[in-house]
Amino acid sequence: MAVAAFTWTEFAQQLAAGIREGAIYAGLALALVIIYRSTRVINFAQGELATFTTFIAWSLMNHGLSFWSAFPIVLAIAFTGGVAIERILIRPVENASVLTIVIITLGLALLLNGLMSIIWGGQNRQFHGPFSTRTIDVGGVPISVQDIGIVVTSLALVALLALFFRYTKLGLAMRAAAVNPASSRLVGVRVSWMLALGWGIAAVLGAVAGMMIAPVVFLDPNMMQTILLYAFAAAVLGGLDSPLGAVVGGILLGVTITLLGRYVEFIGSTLKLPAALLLILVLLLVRPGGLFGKVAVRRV
Amino acid sequence: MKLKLVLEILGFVALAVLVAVMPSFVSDFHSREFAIVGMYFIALLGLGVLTGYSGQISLGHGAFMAIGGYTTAILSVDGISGHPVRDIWTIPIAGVVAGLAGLLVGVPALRLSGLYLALITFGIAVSFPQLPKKFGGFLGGTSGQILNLVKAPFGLDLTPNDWIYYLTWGIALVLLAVAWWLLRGPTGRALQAIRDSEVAAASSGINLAFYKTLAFGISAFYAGVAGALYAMASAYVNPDTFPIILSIYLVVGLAVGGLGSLAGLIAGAALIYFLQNHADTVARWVNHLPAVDLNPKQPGISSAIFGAVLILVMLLLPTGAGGLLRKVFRPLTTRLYTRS
Amino acid sequence: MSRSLLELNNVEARYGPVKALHGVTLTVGEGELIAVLGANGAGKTTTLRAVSGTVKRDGEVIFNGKKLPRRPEATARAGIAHVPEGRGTFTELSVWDNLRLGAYVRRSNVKDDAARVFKYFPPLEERRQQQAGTLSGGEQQMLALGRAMMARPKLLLLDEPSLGLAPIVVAEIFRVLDAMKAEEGISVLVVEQNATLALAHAARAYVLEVGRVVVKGSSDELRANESVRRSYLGY
Amino acid sequence: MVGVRVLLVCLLAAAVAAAAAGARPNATPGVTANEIHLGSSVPLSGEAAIAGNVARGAEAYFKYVNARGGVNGRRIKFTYLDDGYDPGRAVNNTIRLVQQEQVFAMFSSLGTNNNLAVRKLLNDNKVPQLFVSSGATTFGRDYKKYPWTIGYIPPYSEEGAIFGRYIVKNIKKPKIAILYQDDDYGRDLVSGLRRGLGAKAKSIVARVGYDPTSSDVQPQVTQLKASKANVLMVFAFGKFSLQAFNAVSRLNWKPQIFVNDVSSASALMSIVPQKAANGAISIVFGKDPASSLWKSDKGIRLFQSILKQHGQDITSRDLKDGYFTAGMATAYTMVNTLKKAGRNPTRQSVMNAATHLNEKGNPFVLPGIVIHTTPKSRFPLTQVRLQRWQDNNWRPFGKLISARPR
Repeated sequence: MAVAAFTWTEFAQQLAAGIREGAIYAGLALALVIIYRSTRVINFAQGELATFTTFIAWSLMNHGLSFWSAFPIVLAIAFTGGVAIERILIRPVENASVLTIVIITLGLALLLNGLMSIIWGGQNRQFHGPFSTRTIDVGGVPISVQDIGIVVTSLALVALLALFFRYTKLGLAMRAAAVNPASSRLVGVRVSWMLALGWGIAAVLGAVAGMMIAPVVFLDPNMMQTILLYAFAAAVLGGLDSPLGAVVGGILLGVTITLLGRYVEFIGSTLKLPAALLLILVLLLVRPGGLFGKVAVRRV
Repeated sequence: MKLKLVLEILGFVALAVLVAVMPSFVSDFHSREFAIVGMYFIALLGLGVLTGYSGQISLGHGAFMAIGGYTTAILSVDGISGHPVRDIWTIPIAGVVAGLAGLLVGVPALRLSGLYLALITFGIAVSFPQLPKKFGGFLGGTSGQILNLVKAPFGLDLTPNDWIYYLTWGIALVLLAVAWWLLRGPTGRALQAIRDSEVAAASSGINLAFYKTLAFGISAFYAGVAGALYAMASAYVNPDTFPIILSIYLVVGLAVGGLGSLAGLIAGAALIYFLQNHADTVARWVNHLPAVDLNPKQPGISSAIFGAVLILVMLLLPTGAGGLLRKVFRPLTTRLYTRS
Repeated sequence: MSRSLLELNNVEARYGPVKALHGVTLTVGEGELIAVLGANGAGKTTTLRAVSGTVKRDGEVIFNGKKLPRRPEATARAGIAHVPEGRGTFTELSVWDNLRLGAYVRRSNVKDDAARVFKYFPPLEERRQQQAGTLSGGEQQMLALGRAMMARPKLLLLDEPSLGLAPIVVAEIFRVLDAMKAEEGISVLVVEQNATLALAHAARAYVLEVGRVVVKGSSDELRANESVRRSYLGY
Repeated sequence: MVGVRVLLVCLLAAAVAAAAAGARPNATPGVTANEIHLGSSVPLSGEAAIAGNVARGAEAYFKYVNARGGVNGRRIKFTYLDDGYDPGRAVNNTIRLVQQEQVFAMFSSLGTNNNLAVRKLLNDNKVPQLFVSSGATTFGRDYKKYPWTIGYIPPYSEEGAIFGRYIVKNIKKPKIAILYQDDDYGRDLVSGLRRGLGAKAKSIVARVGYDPTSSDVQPQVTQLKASKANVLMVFAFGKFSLQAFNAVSRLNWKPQIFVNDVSSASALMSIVPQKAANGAISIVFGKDPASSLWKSDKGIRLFQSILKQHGQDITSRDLKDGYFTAGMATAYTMVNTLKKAGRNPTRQSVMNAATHLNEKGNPFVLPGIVIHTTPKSRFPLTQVRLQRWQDNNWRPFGKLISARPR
């Protein structure tokens, strides 16, 4: 079958699509990393949490609110929800095995998915995001304002988070609680609240990612499921405990698989996931802690 | 320790007797349901060896089941150079093929630890269903392969459901005995030493690479056998027969069954089957509560119930059914040991 | 003896089923440096942990006239800084972040407090941005003390400050301890293996054996005590 | 290992004893003096949960019929189970329905693969597999091998062919780009299109598949746009077709779009960027409850009143959900089939009725459509019209066209 030949315009557009795709992975991967750093747990409910909060935004906007007036409300709800989940579901099993906590997050994912179907139905919904759907001309290549907005938002979020962790007392306490809970208690940090705070921030990050991507892929209860898989991959790629790694990993992954899927005919759309896996596996064999992660030194 | 051994053997015999007489007390269809529980039990035994005893978490065992299932499908439909293989003989082959795949995965797994390994194996579970789509000519594509319906061989007068039941549980009991025998011997001690501390295990002369890879291989063999049986019982395989969520359900079954407890895994297997196929029944139970009126047919209700049950089970029994069993029986056994 | 700042009345502590303290009673007065001596496993470290609430304890701990709650965060907020065994530095974080964490419970200008710490430990200032894990053992001990000072505590709990350090470094650390006590009025409860050193700086000391106080008294009295001399001072 | 061998012998002995006990009844299963039991397996959870509304629509219609005296004095009992779109569970459900619930026939189970998975099983046991919810051609075509199976909706390949013939007739110098779901469903549509184009099949300039595990089809649409095509075929499913319209708009592309029936519900079309959607062409055979076109139509009014009265947990959004209407249309045909199957229906007689249908005036499909089958032509619904999307509405145009495979 004749497949369109290579053109630079298309390449630029594919690249833009890849970066935008990657920015979304990055957003969710960042949320995963925040929770992993503090609790050493992978949160399987991260995607459904993001979708759930996006549905709340949709409902608010359906009741006449503008995006920007709904936005802070949704973030507040997401934050409270994240903290509440940690307090109610994770806290009681804090000392149980990682497996137990992972299963609870899985249960939460199923529960939220079911609730979304019950409350909002399985239909696809249109979600009016903050960005115009116009395209602008960037050096002869039409690029959508939405795509640019998504990438800029993601990067801004990362920068904001970095500033928070670097320069605020709370951010410092969260980092301390993650790396050394025992000593943190001795200097007066309420460690278990820091973990809850981590869940809250992760939920906020997820909510933002959800509200950014929903205008592109349309909103339904399963919106984030595939994206979550890629976010896992992005987080592993970057190193599970590195926020910077999550972002770099996300964008790298988005670009790589978009370009591989387009230009390597054998991979196409079907083998994108396996190709991503293989890439990561190879990387992990070389660097067992991911691109930016710390490797616990084990001499065996 | 003699007493513990006697208790375990008695438990095994009781289980075997229960398995043998069960079909006389339940309907033909229920035999099939118990058979499928048995298949999950076999896969969980394998996962138990890996996670419970060597400490490596795998979120990809659905893929090994799929390899077993596809092996059985290909051998019993296309056969070897045009000669279809009778379905029951494909079972050990399916186990071996899956086991080899497990060894293959076990090698890179040596370099990965904890959640990295979990996520990479999850990646395998996610990726595997894509392969039949890509290599449709050999593996049947999305429309999959249709197998022959199971029938009792050797002129046995059994319904297909009873036959698959006895076949599954016969194999399950043998594999349970094998796992038990393996784990109480030097292999089990080596694996547990590795789980508890790799450094300590290595310094006491245990070959880490050998035992960890071996655990992956054994574990995948079990999953492959389970997948082969599942393919036979479904008489159909396609990429959705072994969905991504299956791998997750298996880990759920393991956690519910309790790490490091082989018998508790039956409870885990039953839960996997029950919640997948009988969420409507659970909804009816829940409706007995005041002010609750769930319609099990409403989309979403079954997922919500499944999720809620999982959370509750893990909150109430963070160590799983096996942990509960141990908690209940420890006072008893401790007393017995101290007296003897 | 001055007004007592810390009182332990018949304190017991346990790790799971194992009891580590069998009713320890001791007091630390305001501005005092008190030493706890004893062999390995005598319960010295556990005594400090019982105060800061990092181990399960029974019995009464009075701090500054009030009952002390058994939560490490609350102890820190009440004005007790615990430098635990192994120093408890945040090895992944920078020196500066370690100091900021020290001041976590206070609403104060971190810079002024830090300047005070740098006055006592000049090497830390040069290494502000360095990751704490890359410091030498002596510098890490300084950082641990500096971090504790950042909280402007009333009481400092210090676990084996001399462990693994060269004698010259140890001497320096005790010199700073004396200075801090004099200039800031901090009380110190220090656990030490090196009894000679500890007694040289402490006003009073307690000797623990298997979770009980067996001897107590002023440093001079203890130096004179026959059994203490034989067991802990080695002459 | 001696113990194991002894154990196996014991097991087998017990097995033989157990098997001797059961015997099977002779009367037609699932039919009693006052009841006919039908079963179905549909997704009510997971990705495809929304499609399970087909069964809920059918259920409401059966209840409506029961309230009016049922079929020949028997009420229809309809049991449908959730398979999460997993064929393994569809097999479990089907066996449970046939063996445990003793249903008379399977009715309108959803999904190509899920029906393929149980076709052999049902045919071997001579259980009718009626009006499957799938447009795969095989369910109507392969009746010689599977006499107990019959489809319902127009085959996907014929839909593709209709588009192809339309393009040949109406579009000068077409350069066709195809976005298709990379599975049998998408490939059926593509092969039909090529057949319909005939000699003009050369005018296909690009064809890109997407995998249903994709998160967004923008890369594929970008690639198609680069082919400089002026016609875009969207052979997608659900959200992917929405994303395709979205991507077309974002890329400032203006091809003539054709979108397949499954992705063309008004509820979907009205939420995509209209600058891309306007002028899109599709086919239609069922009435779309979300379209203002049928707002005062008798059939849709009946649909809504039945759903409100007899449906369970129905929300306002369900009243505009085309899956419910589709389920009701199929249930309408099912009831007619049962009526034709005689006073005391047997599995044979119901199969006979299903292959001799000549049903006019199904209120839930387009006016004029005749549901017609013969033993050698097992495609019940094979008349469609073309429709064009304009001003937020589908406008059917032209006459009814045959979608019957030749």
